[in-house]
Amino acid sequence: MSFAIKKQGDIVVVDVEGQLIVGNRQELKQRVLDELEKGERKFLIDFSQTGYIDSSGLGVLVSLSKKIREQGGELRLANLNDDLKTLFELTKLDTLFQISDTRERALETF
Amino acid sequence: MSFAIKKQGDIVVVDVEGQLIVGNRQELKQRVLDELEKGERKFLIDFSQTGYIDSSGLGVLVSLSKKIREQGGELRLANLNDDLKTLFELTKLDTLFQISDTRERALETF
Amino acid sequence: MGASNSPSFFPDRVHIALEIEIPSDVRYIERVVEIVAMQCAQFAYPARQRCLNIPVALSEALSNAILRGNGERVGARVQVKVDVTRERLILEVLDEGLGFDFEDCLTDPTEPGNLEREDGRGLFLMTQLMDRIERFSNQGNVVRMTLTRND
Amino acid sequence: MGASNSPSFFPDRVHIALEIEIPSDVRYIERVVEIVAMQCAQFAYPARQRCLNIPVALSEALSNAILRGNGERVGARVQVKVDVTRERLILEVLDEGLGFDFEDCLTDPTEPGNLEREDGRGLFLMTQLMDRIERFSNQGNVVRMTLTRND
Ligand SMILES: Nc1ncnc2c1ncn2[C@@H]1O[C@H](COP(=O)(O)OP(=O)(O)O)[C@@H](O)[C@H]1O
Ligand SMILES: Nc1ncnc2c1ncn2[C@@H]1O[C@H](COP(=O)(O)OP(=O)(O)O)[C@@H](O)[C@H]1O
Repeated sequence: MSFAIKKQGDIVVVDVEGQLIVGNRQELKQRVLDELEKGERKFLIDFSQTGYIDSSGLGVLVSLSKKIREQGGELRLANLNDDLKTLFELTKLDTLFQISDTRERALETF
Repeated sequence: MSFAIKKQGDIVVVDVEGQLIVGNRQELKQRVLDELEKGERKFLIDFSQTGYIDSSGLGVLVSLSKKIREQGGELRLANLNDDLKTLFELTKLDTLFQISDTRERALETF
Repeated sequence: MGASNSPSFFPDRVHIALEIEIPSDVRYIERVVEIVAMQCAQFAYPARQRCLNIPVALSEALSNAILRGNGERVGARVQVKVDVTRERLILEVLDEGLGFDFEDCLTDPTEPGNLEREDGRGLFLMTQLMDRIERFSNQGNVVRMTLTRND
Repeated sequence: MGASNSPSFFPDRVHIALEIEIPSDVRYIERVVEIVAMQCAQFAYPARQRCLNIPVALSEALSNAILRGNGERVGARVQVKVDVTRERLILEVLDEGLGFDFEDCLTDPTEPGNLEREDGRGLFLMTQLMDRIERFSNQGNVVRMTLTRND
């Protein structure tokens, strides 16, 4: 698993490649928090390259979303495949996050 | 597994794709014998696309070689990978067959 | 090995049993999941089960065994037993802990008060993604999950 | 699942046991070999063993079980038991026949008088390609072959 972070305008875009699970979630958390500390406020996590996500991966997303909101920022998610959509629906996290079908849509509507 | 048979000059070239084993060896035997009956005398079997060969596959090659020789013809083999070469060495069948490294070499030297 | 993919010659009965042992280190989880997913691929389990139900439920059971059961004590082992046929998958995850009461520990993360919690979704996901969960003790704490193939 | 390929997180102990049952029909051989080869690939057995020793020796044992042991009687079953670890592979092929005397049936196909025979290379190849061959009876005729990983 690896993360690719880049900026697109004033939006920080994170690609999660592979699994987002207990063994690597801290890495994602830290990198996003670093950006938040630097003053970034708009975050998009793109899951088009993601395999599966476990409960601690979901937990990190919840906690990042909260921290970003506390700073007046926003976290959006994009490109969940059908399996990941189901995971978010099962846990009702689809009601907590702004989820866009495509990266473009997510970037446009920030 | 499948066989591709084509003529190159007066040589019948057979490509064995996949395994040559007890379940399909009769098919190879029959098709080569059909060509022999039609009057063909020069045969080249190319193993570049072949997986493994079992003892009954080897048996068919031995028996075809004999039948072709009886009609004054010749059977050559080409493109054995290292594993297949070892198989022919273990059974000493490398002493019975004309084996060429490449198809071109085999075609030239007929 | 092209022609062999013809489903008509798939054996009548294939039964695969795996035993895997890992140290209490979460970095092993991904590889264990991969090994198990590969076995289910052999039987051509539906993509949904191979890519969602099995990996997520197994990851949860493994991380609970490593973090909760064995408290991440390096020397403590986690054993995984997998038993697969075309019809169903049984996963057993064994840790060296004292066990726990499944019903007591299971919470509903979809309740409004829990939705923004960071933890507490593991057992819930296991119950949602598997057809049956059992917990018992057998020289350690065992969580057994059964999934019936659904296509 | 890229990063997981890091060998450092391969479990300390993985033990795979398979049981496969097929009718007495040689067209099943290729698929059975494929399933077993896949298991050995999981442990990254050397290519030579995966592509030569295992497929050929197993094919021989299977065709003997189907053609000799069971005389191709459609109703008769062949069972294959596979037990793999990183260190060694054990293959057992069971048929419903009366068994045979391995030493008596084994001939040397490399002797000049045998070289042009069509048959009689099966048991010889099994002995050449496997480290150990045993034959015994256990509710049927069993041929057990052991191969030690060699890299
Ligand atoms: N293998 C285990 N050994 C001991 N306790 C466990 C085990 N698995 C789960 N538990 C208990 O169940 C609780 C709920 O687990 P879970 O739903 O996965 O959420 P989380 O692990 O995020 O707290 C854990 O906090 C722990 O107390
Ligand atoms: N499973 C078996 N049951 C009964 N007889 C067997 C079995 N396997 C091998 N044999 C005997 O051993 C002989 C030699 O086998 P093999 O070396 O494979 O050559 P082939 O099968 O070509 O004759 C067979 O002809 C058969 O008589």
